[in-house]
Amino acid sequence: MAKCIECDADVKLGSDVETGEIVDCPECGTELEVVNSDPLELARAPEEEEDWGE
Amino acid sequence: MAKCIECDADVKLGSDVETGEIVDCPECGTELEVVNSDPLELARAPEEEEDWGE
Amino acid sequence: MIVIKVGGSRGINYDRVCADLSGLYQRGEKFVLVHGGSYETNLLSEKLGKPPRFVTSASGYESRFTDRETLEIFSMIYCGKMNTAIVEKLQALGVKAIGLSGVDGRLLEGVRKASVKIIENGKRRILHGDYTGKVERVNTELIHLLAGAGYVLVVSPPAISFEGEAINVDGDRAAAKIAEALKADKLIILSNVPGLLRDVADESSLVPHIIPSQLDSYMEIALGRMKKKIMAAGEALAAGVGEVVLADARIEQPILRAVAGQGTVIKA
Amino acid sequence: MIVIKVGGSRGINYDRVCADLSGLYQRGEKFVLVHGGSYETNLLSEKLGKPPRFVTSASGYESRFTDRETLEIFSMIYCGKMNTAIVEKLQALGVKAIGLSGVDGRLLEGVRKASVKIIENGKRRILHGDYTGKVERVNTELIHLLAGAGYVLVVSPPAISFEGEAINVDGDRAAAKIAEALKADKLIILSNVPGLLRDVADESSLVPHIIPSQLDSYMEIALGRMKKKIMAAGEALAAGVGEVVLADARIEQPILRAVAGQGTVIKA
Repeated sequence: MAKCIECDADVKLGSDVETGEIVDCPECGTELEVVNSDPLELARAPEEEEDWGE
Repeated sequence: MAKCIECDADVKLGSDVETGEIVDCPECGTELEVVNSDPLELARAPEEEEDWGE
Repeated sequence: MIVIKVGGSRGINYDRVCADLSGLYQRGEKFVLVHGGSYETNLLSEKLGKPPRFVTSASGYESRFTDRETLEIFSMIYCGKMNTAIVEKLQALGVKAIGLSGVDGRLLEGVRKASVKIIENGKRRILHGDYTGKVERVNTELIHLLAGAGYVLVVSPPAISFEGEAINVDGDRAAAKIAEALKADKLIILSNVPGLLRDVADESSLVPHIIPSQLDSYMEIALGRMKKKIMAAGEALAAGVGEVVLADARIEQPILRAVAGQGTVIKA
Repeated sequence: MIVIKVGGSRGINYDRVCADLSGLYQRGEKFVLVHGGSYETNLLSEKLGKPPRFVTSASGYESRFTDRETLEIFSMIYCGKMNTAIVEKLQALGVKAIGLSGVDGRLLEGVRKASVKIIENGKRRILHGDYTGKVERVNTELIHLLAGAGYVLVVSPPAISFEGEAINVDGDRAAAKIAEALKADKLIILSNVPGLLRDVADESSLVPHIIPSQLDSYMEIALGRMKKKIMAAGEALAAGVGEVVLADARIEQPILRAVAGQGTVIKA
């Protein structure tokens, strides 16, 4: 079980969670990035402007 | 046996002669290029300035 | 002034493209060429044991994940093989061509987006270490300096970030930015399709003419890379470029025909 | 004006080279950089299953046999990977760098020698389809146009033949031609050796100073690529360049030290 960065709510994650995955906080809906899967570490996912690159 | 382009002398070539090889005419010393080894064909070898390229 | 973007996908004949460009040049027409190289980049990536990784963003936008090693392979093809060969062909046809990437003299400068949100195997993920971005500034002084001295510019990605890192950018949208910066009369985007097709499988279902105000409504029928071309066209028109033509690079005299309006013409 | 040639052999640290160049730039020193790429070209050739073929001419002169496919691999490294990376590094250090090959705007133009006479397995042979040549004309107008606008030129082979074909040329001698055309005060040639060594195995056997009139006598102790550097130095000095320094690119502050005379200084 991990804590949301924004509202501290519990964030349930599947056992198959991978580093780099994005999950939404069930309480406040903030987009969270799984910065580390073992030990579990969450961070706010970077803002996303529309897309670029070739 | 092949003929020299310049002086028509006979030019003896080994059986292992390859296309692209250079031979000198035994009579007039002209540098000859084996343009084709089968059938045997000779041509004057291009002039050679000093060297270039990396 | 015409900005001409020719793609790098399979089947595009650069001998024909360069023959047409030489025709424009002899007629005194001013133009800038922007070229691609994606197909050959994929081939080289495979050969070097680092197959290309294409990722799709949440909004369905496909792009090449460009880490540092990919960026080097990208430059080897775009700046090395393609740019040099195109300039060589044009020079042999008497055109005073000069090849530049967006890194040279900060010709194409923009913002790097170091991480990208993608959907992969149904999971939303973030990839870091991505050297991609968007062109925001074009060095028009450099273009006018060289064009003023009679040179024809042959431009290729990558661009450069404000911090000075090479970044992979979309060639169509970079061409739109150049057209905008030069207040070009026309932006021509040539690729391996006749233009915008109603039915991708039917090359005769070409949409011949679109009025800029209706452009967005055509976004639905545009698939894959064509989406980006429509996006690029919209940006160019909004910034004052007179006309955008989406045309076929594979046919005879591809550029002369596109300049004459053969393809999808987007114009008021 | 200084012309600086940095080789492309193994062990040369371009971060240090670019740091020094940025120092010269901040001090307002005018210079042109010419760079190599032979080591990486060999690596890529091997990876692509077309190992490099070095041939030795009758007079013992070694060069890379450059057919069309080799020329493409050569451009991918010199113009693609190396040139773009050096310009990127300099831009990140605040230097207004712009990368050009000799093909661009016919910066380096010369004669192609389509066939080369070699000695291989004891046999004299002629190889056709060789894209190598010698620089005979430098587009100084283009250099002054860009330098005048504050740009620093980062130049790489290939050059272009008068007929408009890309040709592999010796970087040291191309640098000498540029130095001659620009009437440079100094030509600095950096490579992976301290300079001309009396004994190649002993890095302390450096020849510190040579008077131009004695240069030919030093040809005997010069081996392999050093022969070409001595040849390039002679050509530059004969054409009015004030000083040539052969120095080590691997050390700390390689360029600042070479400019200060650390290496083999060839000067009256």
